[in-house]
Amino acid sequence: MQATSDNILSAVRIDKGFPGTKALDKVDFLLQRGEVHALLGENGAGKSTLIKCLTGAYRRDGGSILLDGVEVDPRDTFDAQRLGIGTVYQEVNLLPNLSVAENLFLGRQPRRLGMVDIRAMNRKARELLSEYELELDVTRALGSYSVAIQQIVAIARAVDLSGKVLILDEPTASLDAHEVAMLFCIVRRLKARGLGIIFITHFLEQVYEISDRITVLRNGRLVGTRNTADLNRRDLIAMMIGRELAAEIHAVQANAAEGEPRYRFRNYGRRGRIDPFDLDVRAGEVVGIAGLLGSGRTEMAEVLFGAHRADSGTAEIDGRRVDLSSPRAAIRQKFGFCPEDRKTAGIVGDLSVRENIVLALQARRGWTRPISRAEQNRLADLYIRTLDIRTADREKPIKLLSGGNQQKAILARWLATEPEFLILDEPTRGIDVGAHAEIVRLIESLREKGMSLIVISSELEELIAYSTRIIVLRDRAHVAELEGEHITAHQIVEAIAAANERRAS
Amino acid sequence: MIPILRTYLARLLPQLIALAAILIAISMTFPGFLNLEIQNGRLYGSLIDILNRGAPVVLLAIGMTVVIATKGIDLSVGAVMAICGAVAASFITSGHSLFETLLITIAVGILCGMWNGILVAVLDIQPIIATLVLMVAGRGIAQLVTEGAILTFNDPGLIFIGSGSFAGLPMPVVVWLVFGILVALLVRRSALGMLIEAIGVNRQASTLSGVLTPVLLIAAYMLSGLSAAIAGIIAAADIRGADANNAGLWLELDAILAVVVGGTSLLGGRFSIAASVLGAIIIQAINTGILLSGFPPEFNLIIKAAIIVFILVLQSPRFRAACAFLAIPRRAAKTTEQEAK
Amino acid sequence: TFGSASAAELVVGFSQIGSESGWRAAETTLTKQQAEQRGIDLKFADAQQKQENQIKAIRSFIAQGVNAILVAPVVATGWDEVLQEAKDAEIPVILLDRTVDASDDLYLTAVTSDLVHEGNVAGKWLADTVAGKPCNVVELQGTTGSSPAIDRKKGFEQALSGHDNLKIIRSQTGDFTRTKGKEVMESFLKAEGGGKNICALYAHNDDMAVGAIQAIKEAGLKPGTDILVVSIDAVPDIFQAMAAGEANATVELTPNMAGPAFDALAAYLKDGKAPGKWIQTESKLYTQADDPMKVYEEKKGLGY
Amino acid sequence: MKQKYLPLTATILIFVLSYALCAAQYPNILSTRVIGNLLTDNAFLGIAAVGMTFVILSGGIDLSVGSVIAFTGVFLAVVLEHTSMHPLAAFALVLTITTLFGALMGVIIHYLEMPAFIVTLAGMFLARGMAFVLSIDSIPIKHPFYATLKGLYYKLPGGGRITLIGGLMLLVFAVGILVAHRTRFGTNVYALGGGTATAKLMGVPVASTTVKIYAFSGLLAGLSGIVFSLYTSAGYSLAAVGVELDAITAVVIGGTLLTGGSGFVAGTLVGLFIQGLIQTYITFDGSLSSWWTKILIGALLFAFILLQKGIIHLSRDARQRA
Ligand SMILES: Nc1ncnc2c1ncn2[C@@H]1O[C@H](COP(=O)(O)OP(=O)(O)OP(=O)(O)O)[C@@H](O)[C@H]1O
Ligand SMILES: Nc1ncnc2c1ncn2[C@@H]1O[C@H](COP(=O)(O)OP(=O)(O)OP(=O)(O)O)[C@@H](O)[C@H]1O
Ligand SMILES: [Mg+2]
Ligand SMILES: [Mg+2]
Repeated sequence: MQATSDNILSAVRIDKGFPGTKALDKVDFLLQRGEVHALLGENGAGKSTLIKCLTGAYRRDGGSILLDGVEVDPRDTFDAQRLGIGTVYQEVNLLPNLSVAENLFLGRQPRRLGMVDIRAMNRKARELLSEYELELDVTRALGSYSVAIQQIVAIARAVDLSGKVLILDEPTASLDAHEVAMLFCIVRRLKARGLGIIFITHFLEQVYEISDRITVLRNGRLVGTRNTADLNRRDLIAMMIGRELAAEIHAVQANAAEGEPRYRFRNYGRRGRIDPFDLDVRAGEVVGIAGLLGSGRTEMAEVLFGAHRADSGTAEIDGRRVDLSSPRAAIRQKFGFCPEDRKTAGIVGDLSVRENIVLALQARRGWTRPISRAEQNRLADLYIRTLDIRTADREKPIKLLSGGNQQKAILARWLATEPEFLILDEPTRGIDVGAHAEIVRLIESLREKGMSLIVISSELEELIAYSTRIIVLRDRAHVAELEGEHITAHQIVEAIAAANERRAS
Repeated sequence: MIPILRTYLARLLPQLIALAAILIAISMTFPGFLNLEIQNGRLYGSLIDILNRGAPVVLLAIGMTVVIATKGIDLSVGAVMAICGAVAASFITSGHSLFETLLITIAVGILCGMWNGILVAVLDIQPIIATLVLMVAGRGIAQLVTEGAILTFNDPGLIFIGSGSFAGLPMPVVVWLVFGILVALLVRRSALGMLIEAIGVNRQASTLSGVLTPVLLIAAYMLSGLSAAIAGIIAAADIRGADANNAGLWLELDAILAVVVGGTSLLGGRFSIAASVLGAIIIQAINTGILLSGFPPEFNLIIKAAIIVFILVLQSPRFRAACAFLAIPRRAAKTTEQEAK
Repeated sequence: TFGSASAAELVVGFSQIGSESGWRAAETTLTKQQAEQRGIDLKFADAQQKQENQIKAIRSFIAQGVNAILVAPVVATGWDEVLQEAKDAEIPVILLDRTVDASDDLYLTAVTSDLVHEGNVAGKWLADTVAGKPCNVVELQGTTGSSPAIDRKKGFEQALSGHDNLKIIRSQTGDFTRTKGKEVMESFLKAEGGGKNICALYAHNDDMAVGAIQAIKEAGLKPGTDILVVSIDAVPDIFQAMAAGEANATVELTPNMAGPAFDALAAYLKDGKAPGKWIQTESKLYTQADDPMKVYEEKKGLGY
Repeated sequence: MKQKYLPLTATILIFVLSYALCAAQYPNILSTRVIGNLLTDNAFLGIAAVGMTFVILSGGIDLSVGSVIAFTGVFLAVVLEHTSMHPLAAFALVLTITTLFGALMGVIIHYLEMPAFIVTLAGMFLARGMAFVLSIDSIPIKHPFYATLKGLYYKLPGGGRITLIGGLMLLVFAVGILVAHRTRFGTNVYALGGGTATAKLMGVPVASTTVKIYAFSGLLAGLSGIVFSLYTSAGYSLAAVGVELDAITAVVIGGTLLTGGSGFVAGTLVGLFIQGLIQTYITFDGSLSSWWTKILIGALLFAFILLQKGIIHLSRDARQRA
């Protein structure tokens, strides 16, 4: 290990237990001045828990924390902020009802004569966000912006708060390449200023791009700390999952599906959400949806599923007109939908993993035909096993699971209904490399079984890997459709840019 | 079966302890309290009084539990009680048969619940305010039916529901026992319970999973209306008259209190009918205890407040966590889990 | 000031407490009837048991420019200011069924019964009836803090003082309702050896007495014989109970307060003759000897 | 116009419209007397409603206000009758008590993690119980200082008055608006309403904010009690029953969400006026029986909520189309 004098933050033998889980077991973690330190591990390895212990959001059971060589004990996150530790917690943790500016300056609003100087606050907020190339109405409620924007605001806030240490827990999960690049630019600047930065992510490319050192956790235990330069990807994955991964995403080009389209949407859309579009999907086909942030991908998925009723156009399955005006109607047509925002639209927090998995199936069967407890247990166990959901047992409230495992449980909820048309909005967000590969494999096997899928993802590599066709969105409208050998990252980026130019001219 | 029974008992333990503590406290100040005797073929004694007098709040609490589980609240139950009592009295006095009267009354109660449910589920009005409308107007409707007077009746059948007895138990007790068991079976043997909990925890996610949220919400309020109707019939039958002015007055607060004492969160989600029934019995035990104690009535409210605070403190997650620290480790684990909730 | 009202027509505002009991409903009905008989345009305002609503109502009567105001005050205190405003606007105010703690030049007159006196009459009857035998009395009070509860208790206790054979052994509030009357009586019976220690029940109103009578019957005792029952108000249902021998006596509080009030008002408006400051209504005692069924028939239609 | 001002605007619009309708039927409603009365008669309710707005904005509820008002009145009456304390000193004393009472409820709510609904329900029982214990009689307050205070008013042309308490209410609203929108505390209140867990992660001092909110509500309930005692010159333990529901109604009609985090103190003022208007209209009409009064109040309440929903819905649609 390095000389302690260089350590800006050191955590020694941190312990944290939850009922049924030992989330952290005597974990040491040393962060140096002016380094970007990646904290890696599978879903549920204890990364977020370690962060929360460091910042006082959880009381740790044991161990000590030194900041600048002085022992500190932040009692709450406010304390941590005062000590100069700025944090972006996993999942956007900002207040949707407050304005963007208030979120940025909560607890440290500029004041004049004892009163909050709103004008100054808004001005400063605009200045702060302009560094992130974000031109927003900062007086609007944060909740009215997309997850991505909220994520950037959260980052801006944390960066602004961090005098010594910046902690980013999966900040890039909902960002696209451009935003990530921007974030990294800022991170490098902070690093040059001598801050210590902890960076948690499941994107290994990003780890190699930005980090200096890597610490890996597994099952709540420290596996080791390495210099990034000395650790190759293969070994890193082995450290994380404790075995060799057979293959990461295999960039095998999926074959375009044959046959007549099963699902046919004509002039389908909803005013103010997504412009009318035409869409055909065949059985055994994965249609990927690409686009920049806010291009309307989520809206398109919601309209397809009936979460927002379409106000124009028709939908046909096998040549038969169908009604998709509500989620229930869509589910009746064997649709399934994993929403992007799992915290508010996905998980039912207080209910157990088992109940979350059987929820959609039960809803479809109706309340009079309850699924027997034995059957529920069987389904839950099946999916906990096949999707490798890490949970102490199936009765654990789902909100206590780590983020990635929650995502898998939602996926299980829909698989349990045996859908024929599955819409996945960012299914791999926040999922570790191992699970990521599994999900990609799963998507492929579902396709091979003849299911039709719509997959939205900001990760082009991944999208390219499993899509038989890709639709590019821009400003709530379809602007391009790529098929076969045209599916390349380059082509997608081109398509978006071309649309841009068209718009500009 | 046995583990299920054990989890059930574990869920009800705090309520059972609180109830036992109160009963012991009362019997210390009033020695004859625990006596039970058979008189005129029915059990007679203060304990039976508690079960009997608790009937309206128990019934209301049963419906209220389901509404609260959906993250709602129903302030109108007291007024609905008054309406239903008035309807029952006016139908029976105008010569309808007992069966018709009960049918109509229950239909009216369910209708009131449906109104609330539609306001909440379809018009998307906040439950407190949606049900406040009926709370205010409902008592007026009840008075309109009775014209402000106490509408008395002499139908022996209807009176039997209020003061008759069956198998040695007063009828009101029989009614709430049966109703409580039916509702508990209904929600737990079907998928209703889980779907309602899902709605209460996360309505959006439930809707997206295909749960028929509006219908279930309306059904929950209808159940609450039904409970209120039965409670209204019992309250009227008890005094052989419909007192539109006072029947069920402020009882909604007692019902909500019962649900909370029963450990169901006002934020919706997990619920237990049995625990709410116990909660209602606890509240009635407090009331009866105060009456038996012989304190001047000025002190009623203070005593009640003090006992309630005491029970709630005992139940509060923090306090239990602190206690569990001293207790066996396994229990400790349970409580911290609840703390995390 | 109202276009539609003829010049001769009197507009009178009436601020009623609410409709918390059958007696109150009867008072409202009678007031409306009396106004109609006299061709008075009665503006009725229900205060839902709240003094602030009564004050608001009086204020808006003043704003409307009525010719006179009737108030049945919910509580004795707190009327000076609003009565002063009425006086400034030269609108005569008549108090019904309760007086207020305000200087008496602020209102024209008060038509009330004497609440303390009512309790006294009930107490006297009981003292006379038991005639020196030892007797344990249980008391069902009205709503804690309400003035009838306070005064009827006071009057009753006054009548009992000096009679050492009479003792109030339990006293609880029954909130003026049948349900609570029954519930509290049940607990009294349990607490006093199944009712064997109780010789008489005094209830602050008839409704509680009716509830208590049921409780006594359900406990296997005979109300009216095993336990004497005396109460106040004289609502129709208590006469039925008296006819059946289940209640013994009641003190009448007449709901017709408006009749005398309108008479006094008419006289005052006609030739400016101010009536006395207090028009006391009779507190008549009814017992089983007064042909209760006949009284019941008379009272039945009055909207109790 | 901003999305967040929509409920407020809708409420104001409804109020103006219905005032115009009432005035068309009863021109006297336009008199300064009625307007002055609207202020004076609702002063105590308005002050309590400001506190309630803060509590509700933070996602809580305070059911104890009505009882605290009654307690304050009785306390003042008893103190002024039995001691020679100056009313101002008594005011200070009682405000301290009610503030501490509120703070205590806040402490229980936060530290014992109990729902506000229940804690304040117990507080409601307790405060009224204390009032009963102090005195069950209604006690007049005859102190000359009260007469002085009541003599302070500004006479409007046409016989109406802006009384001291009416003015005080407007002042409290002004302070409330400033605190809610112009202080860090105010933003913290909104933050709690947005989600306690998140607010905590963002470094909001949840404990002290919660305690302060309930203390503030207690303080204003006490102030409201003082106003009520000035209004009636008496203390009475049965006074102000159900005021908490009226206050909650004013807050919600004013466009604040009961779930917390969204709404305006100014909206509460309009909500209060709407309630006052309903009552004034009913007394002006004067032909309704007790029961029809209740039914009409319920129906009008419903109509207002519906109208508000309608306006918000329509303008949202219009925006989306635009
Ligand atoms: N409040 C809690 N109560 C009980 N268990 C918890 C709680 N929070 C986390 N856990 C458990 O602790 C373990 C570590 O979770 P943590 O959130 O730290 O994982 P993570 O490494 O951040 O995973 P991910 O990559 O999915 O975000 C998991 O098994 C999780 O289920
Ligand atoms: N840069 C931006 N500035 C202003 N508003 C934006 C911006 N980006 C997105 N939005 C808004 O956010 C809303 C959400 O868009 P939506 O969620 O459909 O996007 P998406 O393509 O699914 O992107 P993602 O899911 O990656 O956030 C859009 O309606 C848009 O108005
Ligand atoms: Mg995590
Ligand atoms: Mg999206």
